[in-house]
Amino acid sequence: MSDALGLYNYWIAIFLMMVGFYNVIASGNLVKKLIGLSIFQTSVFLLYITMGKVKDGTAPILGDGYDTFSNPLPHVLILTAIVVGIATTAVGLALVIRIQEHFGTIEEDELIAQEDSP
Amino acid sequence: MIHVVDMTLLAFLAIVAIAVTRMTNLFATSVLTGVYSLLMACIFTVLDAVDVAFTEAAVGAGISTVLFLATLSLTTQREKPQRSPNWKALCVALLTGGALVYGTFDMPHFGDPQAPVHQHVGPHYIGVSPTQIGVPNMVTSVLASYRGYDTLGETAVIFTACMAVLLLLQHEKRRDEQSTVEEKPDKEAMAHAMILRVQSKFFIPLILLFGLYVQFHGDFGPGGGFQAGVIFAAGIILYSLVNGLDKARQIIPPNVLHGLVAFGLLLYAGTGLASLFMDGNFLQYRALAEEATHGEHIGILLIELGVGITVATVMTSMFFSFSGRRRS
Amino acid sequence: MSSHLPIVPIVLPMIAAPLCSLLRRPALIWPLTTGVGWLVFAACAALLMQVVESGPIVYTMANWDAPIGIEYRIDLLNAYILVLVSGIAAVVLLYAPQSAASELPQDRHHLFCAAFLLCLTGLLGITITGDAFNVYVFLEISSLASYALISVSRDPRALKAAYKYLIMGTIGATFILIAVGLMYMMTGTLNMADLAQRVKMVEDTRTILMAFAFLSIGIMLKIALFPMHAWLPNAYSYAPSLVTAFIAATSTKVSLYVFLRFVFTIFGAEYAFDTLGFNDVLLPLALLGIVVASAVAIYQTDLKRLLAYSSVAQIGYIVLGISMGTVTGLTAGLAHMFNHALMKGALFLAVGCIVLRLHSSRLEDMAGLGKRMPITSFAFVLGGLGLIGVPLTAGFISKWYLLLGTLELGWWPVTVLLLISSLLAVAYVWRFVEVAYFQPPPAEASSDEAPLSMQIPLWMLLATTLYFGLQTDVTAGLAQRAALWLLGGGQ
Amino acid sequence: MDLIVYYASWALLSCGAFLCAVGGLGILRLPDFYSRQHAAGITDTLGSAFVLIGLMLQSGFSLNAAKLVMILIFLILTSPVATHAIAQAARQSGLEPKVVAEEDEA
Repeated sequence: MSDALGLYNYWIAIFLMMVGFYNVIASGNLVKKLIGLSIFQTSVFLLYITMGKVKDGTAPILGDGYDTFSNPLPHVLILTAIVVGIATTAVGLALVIRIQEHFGTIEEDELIAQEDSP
Repeated sequence: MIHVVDMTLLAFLAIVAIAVTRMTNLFATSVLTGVYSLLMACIFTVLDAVDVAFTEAAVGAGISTVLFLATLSLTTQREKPQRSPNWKALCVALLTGGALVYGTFDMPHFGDPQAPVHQHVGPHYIGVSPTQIGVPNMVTSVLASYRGYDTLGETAVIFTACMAVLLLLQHEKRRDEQSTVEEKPDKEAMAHAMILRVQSKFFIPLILLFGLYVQFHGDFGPGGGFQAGVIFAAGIILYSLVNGLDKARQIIPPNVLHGLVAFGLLLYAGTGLASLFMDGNFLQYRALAEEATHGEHIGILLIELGVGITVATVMTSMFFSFSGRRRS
Repeated sequence: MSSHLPIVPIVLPMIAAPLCSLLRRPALIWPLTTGVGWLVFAACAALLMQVVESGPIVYTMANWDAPIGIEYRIDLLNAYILVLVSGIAAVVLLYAPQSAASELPQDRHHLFCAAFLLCLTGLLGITITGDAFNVYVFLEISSLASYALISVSRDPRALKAAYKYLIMGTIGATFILIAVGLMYMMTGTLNMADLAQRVKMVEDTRTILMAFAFLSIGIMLKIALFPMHAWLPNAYSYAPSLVTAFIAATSTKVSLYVFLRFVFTIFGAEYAFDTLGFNDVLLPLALLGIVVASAVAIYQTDLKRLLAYSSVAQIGYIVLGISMGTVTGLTAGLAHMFNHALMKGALFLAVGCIVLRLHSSRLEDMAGLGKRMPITSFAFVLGGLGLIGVPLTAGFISKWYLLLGTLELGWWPVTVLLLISSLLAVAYVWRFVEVAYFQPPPAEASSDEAPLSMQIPLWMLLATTLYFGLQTDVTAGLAQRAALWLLGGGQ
Repeated sequence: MDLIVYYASWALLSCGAFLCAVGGLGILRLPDFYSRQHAAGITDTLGSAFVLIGLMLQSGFSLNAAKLVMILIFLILTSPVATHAIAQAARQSGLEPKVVAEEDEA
């Protein structure tokens, strides 16, 4: 039971990751895949931020009356990761636009069908 | 209390994530992804990661939603419905998730102050950074100084993304440009939307002002180059949504924009190199001035500026590239 | 200033990239890019010499000591990979202007150069750093740049290939991110040397086990180890030739380096191989990869795709060497990383020359190529002999060590399989020989060699492979020292 | 005095929460796009205004209160315009409001 209270945050983070991951693999639509990817990544951020939290801590900004701070390092790592995430998403979307322009569709099965037919 | 808030928000997240999976309307899913990011930002706030929350809200709910919607307007708004869940993918996801859950059982518990994370390295940042760097916001200290090299890498990532997007979307633009200007300058510009225009006139300066505040206040509170850059970009994007892309391009010509994109990264790397010439290691801002903390201040100011400029211009130029592309 | 040498290979291209995007004029940017490439190569070579002479180099960023800040930690293994990557980049850049002029749209050369330099920055940055999270950041720089480089091709199918690579690469990178997070959670540090000590204390936890699993899967995706290679063939076949040559020679090698670094330095060979029995996973994957991919390569109708499948097979050889867990095996793996990079680089450069003249990489268009482009065809055959592992080529050396390794362990079936796979390699190289030398050229074809500026880099790489086929001190010797180092814990 | 402020703020917060809930229900239950917008408007303006004023009472006379006032001003200025813009976009893309059947015939 104490496990459940101490770990539920991780479990939900993992659940969310897997929902995103499922979307990446299962979806046939190229935009939807990227949406899944961005959910997957965002959920990994939650894993990191959760581990940085200290009980009764506060945001790691020096201020009067606070002496317990959460760990700033995971925050810094995730700031970096968020930027990496948006960069990947942007490049992916740019590719999707070009694919649409050239092949007229962004559904994976139709793209494969095109490859086979001519 | 924190557990209740946390759990409620997490439940919302789970619901949104499932809704995203089930919906086939891509427009709605994109917006829901924005909602997801916003909820995530709320959780980050609850978990004390205010800087991260700020960035997630600005990037995840703001810019990335804009980019998704811009893409959808060029492609399609509906996903082909799938008949049944993809069992293979479901198995893979369940397996991966199961493995991770298995891995959690030896993890330190949520909020445990005895966790290794809070015992090694971490306490140093909390204990020493305010005096060593002289900046109250420890996230800024770690971001800009202790792990400044990571942040340089991150700026390079953003720059790379900009190069990639331009490589993909910029070409042929010159030919298109004239034709689009003649064809439909008004339709997209929402020029008829008087109320919007009047209000945006009032708001855009405020947004830019807020961006500056976030940029320079990052040492003392949540904020810094990234957040400021994104906010600045949001202001410009709002302008171009209301007044049309061409007007926005007149105000910030692509040449200037691309120059600034490069300038930001150069400023960051240049600050790093400057400390070499002052007998320090790369990125050792302490060497920039007589007094160590003074040097840190100068260094952090400069590199945050570099980050801010790069992020703002990259986001803007990405938006221009995305929306400058018309469906053929 | 010489003490700041370690940052040169990273910072120089990182600064040159924005300059390239500003300069815009091809007449300016190509010399700049090439110059930067060679300077970086010189710096890496100097670093390698320094490491060989006086042991590992540590450079702390901003002078913050290791676990607090980020440090570079250059030992024999890094330095070896640094020289490999920067050397290939330098040679490919000599070749690039001509090839790019014919395969890329004129108005995007400056962006292309910037992306190329960033890709180089990323690859070198991954290799040189001593910080686990920093690996992720630079991994993304190099990956994003390579998606862009692949997609600029004139062939629109490159877009699909790049998209697929983006999805699989990002999944891989995110898995690595999860693994780094789990390791950080259990140890409280991100510095590799520090991690190596602290992981030992918690290595029996399930969390570390999962960190290891996610890390391996994430990196395997990036390496394109057999069942996870789906992104590779299309990406290599549709990308512009010089991009293929560069990425095929370097990108998977750097991922392999990350794999070695994490498995041997951080987790330790003992944990990975003895406690977990990780080699029982690697060995079958490597063998399957070698056989299946070689067999698939034989049936390809496109020369680039043929070479791409051959790459998957060669990665199998390298992983096979690693999975032995012995000094000989590891030496073979490391030497093959080096040799394969040179050979594949040369082969793809040769294909680039062919594509320049024929505007096609399909085998059926290459009838009588031996007469039309005798020098290039000969170069291709020489490279192909290296792939097969014919004596006097570099490929022979690494295959020899592989065989020795299997014999040492008494893995007879594997030895036999290796010999069979060499026959398969003969078969796919023969595909080219047959078309080029035994079919008459089409009537209207004229003989037309590729320009000298492309021939010279091609022959530079080929000459190196031949040189290292005779002179084994540098490759195998260094590889052996690095292997001993890794198995000894690599502190 | 403190107690009064405390209870007042809680009353305002609960009111705001209730209105937000009603707005959410409305978005789910109302028949067409334009009427749903109407429901969303409740959440946007009155609901959030109540919540913000409640929070202001909680925070007392401080910098935080000033920030909350600013948020309120921005909300009041932006959300009607956003609603207007969305409605107009819907109208322009050809979405007709649902009208009752008898009016339809007339």
